[in-house]
Amino acid sequence: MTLLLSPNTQWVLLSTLILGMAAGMIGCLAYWKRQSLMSDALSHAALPGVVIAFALYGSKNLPLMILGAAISALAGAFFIGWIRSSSRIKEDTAMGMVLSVFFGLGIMLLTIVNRSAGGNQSGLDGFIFGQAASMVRSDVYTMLALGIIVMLVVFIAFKEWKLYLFDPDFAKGLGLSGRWMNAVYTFVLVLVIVIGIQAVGVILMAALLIIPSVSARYWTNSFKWMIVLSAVLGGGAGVIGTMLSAAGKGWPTGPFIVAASSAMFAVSLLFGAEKGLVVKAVQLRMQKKQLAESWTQHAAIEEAQ
Amino acid sequence: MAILRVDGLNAAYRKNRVLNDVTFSVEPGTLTGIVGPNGAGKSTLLKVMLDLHPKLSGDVSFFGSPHGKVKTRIGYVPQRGSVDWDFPTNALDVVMMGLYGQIGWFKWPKRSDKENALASLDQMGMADYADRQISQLSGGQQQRVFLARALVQNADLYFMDEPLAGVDAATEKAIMMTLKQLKEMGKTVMVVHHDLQTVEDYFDHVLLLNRTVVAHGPTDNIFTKDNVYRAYGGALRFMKEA
Amino acid sequence: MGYTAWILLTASLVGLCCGIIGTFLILRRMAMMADAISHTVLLGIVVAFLITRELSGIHMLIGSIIAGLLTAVLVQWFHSRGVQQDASIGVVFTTLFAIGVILIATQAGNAHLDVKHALMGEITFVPWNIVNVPFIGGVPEAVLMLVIVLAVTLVVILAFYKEWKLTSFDPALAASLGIPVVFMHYVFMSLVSVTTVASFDAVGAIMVVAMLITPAAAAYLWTDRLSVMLVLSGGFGILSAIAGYYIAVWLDTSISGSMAFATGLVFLFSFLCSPKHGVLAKAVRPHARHAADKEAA
Amino acid sequence: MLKRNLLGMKTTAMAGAIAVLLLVMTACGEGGGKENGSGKEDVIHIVTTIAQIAEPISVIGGEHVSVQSLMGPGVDPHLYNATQGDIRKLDGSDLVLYSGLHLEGNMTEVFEQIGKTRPVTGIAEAIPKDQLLHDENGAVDPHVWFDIDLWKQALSSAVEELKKLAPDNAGQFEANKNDYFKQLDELKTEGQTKLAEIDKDQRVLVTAHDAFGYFGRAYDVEVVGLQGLSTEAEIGLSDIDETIAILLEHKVPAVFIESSINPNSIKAVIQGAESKGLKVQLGGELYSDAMGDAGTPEGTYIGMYRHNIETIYNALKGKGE
Repeated sequence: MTLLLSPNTQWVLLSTLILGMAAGMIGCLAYWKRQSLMSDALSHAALPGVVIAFALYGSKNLPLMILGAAISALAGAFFIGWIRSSSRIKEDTAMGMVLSVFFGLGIMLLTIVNRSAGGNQSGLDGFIFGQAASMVRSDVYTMLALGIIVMLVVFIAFKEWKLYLFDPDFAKGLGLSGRWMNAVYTFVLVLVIVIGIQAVGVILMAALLIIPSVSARYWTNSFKWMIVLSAVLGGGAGVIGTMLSAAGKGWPTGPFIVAASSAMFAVSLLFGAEKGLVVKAVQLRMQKKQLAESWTQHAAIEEAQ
Repeated sequence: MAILRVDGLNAAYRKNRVLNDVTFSVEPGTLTGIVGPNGAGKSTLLKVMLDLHPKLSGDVSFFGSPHGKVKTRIGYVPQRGSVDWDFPTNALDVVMMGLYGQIGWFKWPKRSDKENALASLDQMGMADYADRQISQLSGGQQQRVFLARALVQNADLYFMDEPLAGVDAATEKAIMMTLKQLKEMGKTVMVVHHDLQTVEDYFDHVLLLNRTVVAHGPTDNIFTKDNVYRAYGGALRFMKEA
Repeated sequence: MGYTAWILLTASLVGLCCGIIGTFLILRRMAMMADAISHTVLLGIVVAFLITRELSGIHMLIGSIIAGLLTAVLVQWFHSRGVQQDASIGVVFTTLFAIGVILIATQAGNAHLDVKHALMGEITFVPWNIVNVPFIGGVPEAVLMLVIVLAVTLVVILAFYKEWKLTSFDPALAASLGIPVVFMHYVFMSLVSVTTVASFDAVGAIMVVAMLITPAAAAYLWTDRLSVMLVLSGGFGILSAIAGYYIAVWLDTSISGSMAFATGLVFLFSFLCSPKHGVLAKAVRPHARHAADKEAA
Repeated sequence: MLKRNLLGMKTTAMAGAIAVLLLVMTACGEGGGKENGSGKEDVIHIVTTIAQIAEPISVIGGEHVSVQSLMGPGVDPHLYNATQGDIRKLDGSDLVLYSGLHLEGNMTEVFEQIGKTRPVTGIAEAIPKDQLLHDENGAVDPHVWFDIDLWKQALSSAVEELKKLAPDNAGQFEANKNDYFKQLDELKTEGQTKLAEIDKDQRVLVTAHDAFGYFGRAYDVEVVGLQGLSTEAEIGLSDIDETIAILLEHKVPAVFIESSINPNSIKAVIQGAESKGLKVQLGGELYSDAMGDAGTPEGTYIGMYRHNIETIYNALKGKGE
């Protein structure tokens, strides 16, 4: 299978493995803060930043536009947090609003920029979003750095995260400043999202942040194991998806990684030790069987007396 | 003739078996406290009887027929906390919701329904908070509104899941007064209760439950020290002499 | 009816339809469902294209509605199996979108197939495609569709108003009262699907999410009564649609983009200055509010 | 002391919403109709969609026409967002020319509608179907302007429209057209000679977006598009590996990026080839759907075309080490 060892496949394999693990880990925090869809919201909120960066600079310069995207996404995250904390608007409503209003602003700016002179401003709304298959050696290093940052943030303050996610008020009581924890969480999440979407695109990034953590939830009740498992599932999906895409003719890499993680989710949903449906059905049947047996013993004893 | 009959009821919750072989029957016009340690299956018993949770085996009959047929004659006050308190509705609206089952499809609440709702709110001493948004009410007041919502159904048989949990003293007295009035009107009430000290003053019958019926009957003769010990498995240090 | 009038009417209809449905959408914590549908529509279009091999509007419309319903069914199925609401939405829409992209890459050859073309209408073109209605004569197709959707929505919401309120507020009690909670959920999701897809044709995918969620959220900050919230949300929908149009004319930019932005402005205004729940209101007289609570307890 | 009963309140509220809607409909019945173009009497106001039509026609039409294109120089026709200003332009025009073959996607209904009050033609529709590039399931590649002969046919159908509108200038239009076509022919031969210098084996044009089908056919160049036509599609690893295999096999010295597509996929091909021992440069930026800035040489059709030829020629001429 020489195809497998082609340099591109190796780069994509390594990058998606590490990105999958990092997204899996931060995905768990997002899962418990009910912000799994944050990545989709922020990737839309990034558009105004991209258009403004392009308008200021005059032509397409990828790093600058990604910086614009990051600033715009952070502004989006700030608004979501502010709206949610100081009004009774719920999390998902705040995300839906920021997503669509920022994107609308982006389209407005894009149409204005389109009309002004200056060349090649076409395709701005899709320009910064990458594709998994087009990752190169430098991407492996960026993903490595990202993975290390996420691992550090999660494991250094592991107990604090667990407490903060489970019971923020009690955590505040212990002197753990919710504001600071939230700031670190939001920053790391936005970092992972922005680096992720420019490397693998919006949909794959959303999938990597959501599906591994949800699947892990089916195997364990312990927060620690959920993070470890989610990282393994995320990385695994990256590897399997990449292999599949390299094997087939014209099979797109990003969507195949999503398909791989969805397959893992289906397996977890059915057979997950903790809450898997089949497992629960088996438990139910076993209990009914035990019940039947105890009835027969009960009847036998009565007859004997 | 028993108003409620439970025979050989078994149910499981996730992995562990919570109710095994629960059998008891309840006479009309009684005020029964369902008492037992944590995890004894008190709430699950209520949910299973009302078809809100699947049962493994056994059957339950209300007024001699299954739950589905007599829904309107049964009132249910679930445990507080499962509701989004920011929902745009005021106290009167919440109480009106108790009638939705009876008002039926397509029809809108009539003036008489509103008056009934106001009356039961008044019974719980909450009449002048009728148009107050529910998040602006205290825990005790919210509980009174939920109780009023059950009363307005004018059911014959009431199930209440820890109505006195986390309420202030005034609310506790008001709720118990209402339960006593219901009893005098010949209604039957079953209440999941956790405070052993008040069992004797509040309830005329007691169902001691620890995954199975430990004891059931009038409070005076079954609410004895050894029954409670058997139900709580010796977890109690001291207890008022029977 | 002048050209501009048709555009304003279409925009207002989108505002009104989405405002009403949006109210229950945010109260039932399903706001991101609209975003999910705007993504899964791609799968509906790709499948419709693969079946019919051409890019005409009707097939795409049917394909998208089916895709919307499929999304709703799957999300509800996962949700009832214990997966959290937003996680189940995330799982479903990423998977369906990925399948859509895989189909495009492998089956659709180099057909010029992209979502923006096949379905995304542009409100500036709405007055151009006219369809004749028996009595009234020439009416833009989008307006006709939106009026039908509005009529259906109003009938369904008003007929079962109290059931919608109860199932959104306390599903457990609704179930114990014998109201078919799951069935009503599916009915609601089909309404969301149809409204979303009908509005796609006029204002595009992402703008629909804005029209669905933001007016309702703004209304949520002004009132504690559901009926008032419904009316306010519809009103804010129309207000932002019209304001959006005039912003677009003033800056000569995309109308749908400005409409989405206008809803943002309406929300920001409500968020800051609504007397009941606005940020300023809370800052100005916090004591008064707490005092009221103390006396009430 | 209760407010009016719940039911009454709700119906009046609903009626309020309907009233607002009616108010909207009546208040703004602004007159539509055609604002007639200002300026000299006999000048024909033409609006086109893409610049590849606008610029040649303004050269051929000379001072008898004033041409505006809806999509500015850098705008990608696939993702075009119309505005009110555009509609006014279309409304005020005497003639609308668009490319057709589904390039402008959802604007086809608009053109039918405007076509009722003035001539509107899709100039590429005039090209005989058999000369067009189809893929296996019948989808047509709309980028016809990369084949000069086909584009000449399209432009002449546009010039016929011009003659109908201004019969007395017909002779001059014909003359200008022939001069312009002469330049096009020179451009074509220049391209053929230049690209012929590159030996057949190395004449492989690798771009991200598959828009150069006609160019490849015209100059016998093998065209490899990574992503195919649809902007929603995603590339797979197998696409990249295959492209690298072709590069290695033909020792192709350079690959090209386009203005409107994210360059990462092409960079991945370059780095992949490099680690397999083939030094591939980035041959520069080609214009695919959009042309250069107005006023620059690349802003004209001939300039843009020549830029593409030069870029490809210079990049592919050098031997790949």
